[in-house]
Amino acid sequence: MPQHKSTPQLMEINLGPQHPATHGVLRIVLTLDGERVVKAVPHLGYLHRGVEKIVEDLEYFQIPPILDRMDYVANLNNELSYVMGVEKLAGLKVPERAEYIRVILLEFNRIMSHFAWFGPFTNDLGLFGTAFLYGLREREYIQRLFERTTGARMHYNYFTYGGLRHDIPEGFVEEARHLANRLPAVIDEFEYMVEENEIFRLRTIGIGPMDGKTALNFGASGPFLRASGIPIDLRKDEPYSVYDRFDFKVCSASGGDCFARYKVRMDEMRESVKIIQQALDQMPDGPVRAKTTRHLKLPKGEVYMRTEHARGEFGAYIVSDGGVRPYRLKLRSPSLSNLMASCVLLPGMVLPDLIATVASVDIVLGCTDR
Amino acid sequence: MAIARPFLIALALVIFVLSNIVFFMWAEFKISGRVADRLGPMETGRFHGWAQPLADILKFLNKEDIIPANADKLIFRVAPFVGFIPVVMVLAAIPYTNKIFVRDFDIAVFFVIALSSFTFVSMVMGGWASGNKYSLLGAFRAAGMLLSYELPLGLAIAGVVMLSATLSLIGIVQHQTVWNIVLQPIGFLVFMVAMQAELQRSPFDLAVAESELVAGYSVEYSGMRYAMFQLGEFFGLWALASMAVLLFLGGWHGPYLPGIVWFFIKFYGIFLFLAFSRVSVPRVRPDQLMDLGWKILLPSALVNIVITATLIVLVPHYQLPLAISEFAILIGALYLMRRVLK
Amino acid sequence: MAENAAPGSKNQTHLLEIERLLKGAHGQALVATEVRNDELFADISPAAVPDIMRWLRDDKSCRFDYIRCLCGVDYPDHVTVVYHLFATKTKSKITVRTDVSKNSPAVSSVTDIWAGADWPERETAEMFGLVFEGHPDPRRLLLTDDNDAMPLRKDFKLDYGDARRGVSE
Amino acid sequence: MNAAMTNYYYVVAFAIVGGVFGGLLLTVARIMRPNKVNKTKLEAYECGMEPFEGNWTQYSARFYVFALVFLIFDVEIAFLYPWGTVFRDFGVTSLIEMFVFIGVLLLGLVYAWKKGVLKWL
Repeated sequence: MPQHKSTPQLMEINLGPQHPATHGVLRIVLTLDGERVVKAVPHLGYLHRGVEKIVEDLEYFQIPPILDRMDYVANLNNELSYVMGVEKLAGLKVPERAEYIRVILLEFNRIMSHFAWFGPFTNDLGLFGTAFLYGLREREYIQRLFERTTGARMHYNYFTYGGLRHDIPEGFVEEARHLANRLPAVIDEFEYMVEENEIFRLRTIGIGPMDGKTALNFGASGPFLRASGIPIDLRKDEPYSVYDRFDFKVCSASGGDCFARYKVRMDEMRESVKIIQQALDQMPDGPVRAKTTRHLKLPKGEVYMRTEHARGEFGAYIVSDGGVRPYRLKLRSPSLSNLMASCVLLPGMVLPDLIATVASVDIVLGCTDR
Repeated sequence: MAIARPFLIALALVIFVLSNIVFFMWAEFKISGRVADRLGPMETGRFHGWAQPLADILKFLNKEDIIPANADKLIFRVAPFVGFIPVVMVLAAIPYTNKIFVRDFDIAVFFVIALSSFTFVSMVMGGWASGNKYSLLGAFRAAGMLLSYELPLGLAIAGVVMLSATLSLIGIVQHQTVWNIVLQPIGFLVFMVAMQAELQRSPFDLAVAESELVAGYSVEYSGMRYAMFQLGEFFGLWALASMAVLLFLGGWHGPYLPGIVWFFIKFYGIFLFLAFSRVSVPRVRPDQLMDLGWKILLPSALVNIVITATLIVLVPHYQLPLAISEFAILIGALYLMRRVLK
Repeated sequence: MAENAAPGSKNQTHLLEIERLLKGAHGQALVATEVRNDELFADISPAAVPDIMRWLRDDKSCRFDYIRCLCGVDYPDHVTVVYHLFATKTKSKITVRTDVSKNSPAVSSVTDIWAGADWPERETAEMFGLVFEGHPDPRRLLLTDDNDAMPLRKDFKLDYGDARRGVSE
Repeated sequence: MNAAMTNYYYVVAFAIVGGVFGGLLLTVARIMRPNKVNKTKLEAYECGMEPFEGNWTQYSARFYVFALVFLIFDVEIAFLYPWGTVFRDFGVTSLIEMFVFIGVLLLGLVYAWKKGVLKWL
């Protein structure tokens, strides 16, 4: 039978900004041939709030709450790069106890973020609601700990240069330990829920594969990069805070497809639990905040501080002119690079695979657009 | 009176089915809620949100009805009726016991299959007429599914027809001294899968595909017109779940309890299966769906027919050999498929 | 902290070696270099960007194969474009800075060297009014197409209305 | 009226009731619902953006092949049902005849499969 050769009429269609599967307000202009994607042009900026400009008018102590609003799923991870950069420029020494509390909260935050990824991902695959709410349920337990600790539900504003805003509340350690002990079983449950499912496997294995070299060239980072078989994890490679004192392994997977990305995140949560348990065991007593002034003046200079965010490398490039406000604060968002990398995968895919691939990248548009 | 009688029966039946549908909706809310580890509706009507479906219907009635400017207005208006009327017509052919039925059609099987596929036609019409690209993609998918799942559904039933040598649903049930699920496990499985596809239930809800096509063919439909599509789907569920009970599960046969009770026990068993499968599996991709339909279900249904026909003709007491060989093939095939998919 | 590697550490020696090689290969284009805190800083002239960048990626002692961050900083008389590079093998870091004059705000694009520079370059271009020559897709990234403002330049002032009343200077 | 005619009289009655019922729902909705359309509401939905031109496009050619294969098998089903009700009266002969019929169609399916036209996307 001769194949149809004449040029097909292509359909140009907006996917987003108001679409159930674009995780906020990503807009991709698709050119479709039937359901096959011929061209995919992402348009960003629908959540652009000018964070980098706003912070230039703020003093150093006022900035963390703005950063909380960037990646609204892993907020504390956003704050860290910035406060560590300020500490480095100012030469502040953070008390040990604060470092440990930071690590505990950061890892919990990472787990929360991965839970908040897992749910929507299965939702985008069409498992409507079920796993989504399981993810959110577990997130909620951790969220309560955060609320009790920081006093806020989303925009914690808990890290500050020199340590933490205030000490952890009564019973924090017990509750954190209880949560950490509970989590491995929960993660097993999640894996059991989806991994044994043939349709889930059919929809994820081999979908949207990215090889390590391309991912690296595109500046991808985090679980997205590690799923492509490149075990780069800043917690291990360039240890910051007290991460060099913990025993954990960098999770990576080969294949670089949606399933690998899922698997890496699941494994990573287990490692996070390990870190939390170790940190809880080693946590010393003492103050949680170094002596600093409110209107801190940083010496003239610049620093690029990067930390391993839940989504990848989160960088804060602070340029100081010696005043009380940053001269320039550039925020390197992991979502941006990962999204950029994933966008080269899209042409040639079919629509459902495109949705699965974009969902597997774990973008948060607040972080991408800033 | 004789002229008015069918109309009254039809009205009574529609209202009866509708009240059941209200219960379906509530049950689905609660089941999908409990499966997802939450309560589902709890407020409306005080007791476990029993009035939630009614509130939903009221909401549909109150919604503004918008027909997009560049829609094909006539087809846009007609499409919900094309989906709704045939499934109401199907009700005329479905018996509930050997005493409670509307009419005993001698080609009832044919009739039900033919009319229940109108759902797809309405989707294609509605999706195309909306003048929207998402609905158009949904319509493509609906058309593809219509083509691919009509065949396995029909062929799966052919085996049953061969066993009972009649096309009347009452005749088929009366013939089932042994339930057909025992004699026709392959046919039953194919029927159940094809049925889910016909009903647009997850994992085959591709024409709607919330996370991909927003709402598929029904993107532009709002208010009561949209609700009519939903009603049509629920009526279709009623028809096909009844068919599953009548063809494979022995209809009203069962010990101790009256036939009508047995019928509805089995019917709600099928409904529970559908409700649970909807919330426990992700959606398949269109090409996977087509592959399943053409490359697995269709050949299996043909194999089923060949085995059934051969054994009926060649073996005098064919029931036991038929059951054994069908189950053997089924288990072997499922094992092989699992091996391949792993 | 592990951050501040002692002078003379393995990494430090490696960076000094790179600094020496860089001076040898592109000495005329270098404005200043410095090794501080386990990181190499190099100020280069904008004309030399493509050459030096390609050299940094391809030279076998450097192999900076990962671009972490690309951004601009606005100064009164010029815009500095800052590249943060990283070598995944040796884990060494380099910060390359180049001052682009505001009169002819053009600098060569590095997207053909690191694909990861694509969107950051687009963002920097629109935020500072720069032109990245040779960029394959020089559309705006975050701003709307009709927005000609250069928001991250210092002469662009935010208008807060009453929102900032009472904030101490 | 004979039984078959009565049956179809019932079917028509059900169809009319279905139609009237649907119409009734829409009429009730028309009375209850607000009606404040404006230009933006009447636009086709495309994720909040103004739609690109051309809301109708061509069908894929593959679709046509699918439809052909479908048609053939649908005809087969139409033959199978009446055959299924009577085939035991004719014994092995009818069996072989039907197998030849199914076999030919199956060959067609295998041919289409091998040719790769059973690929949806």
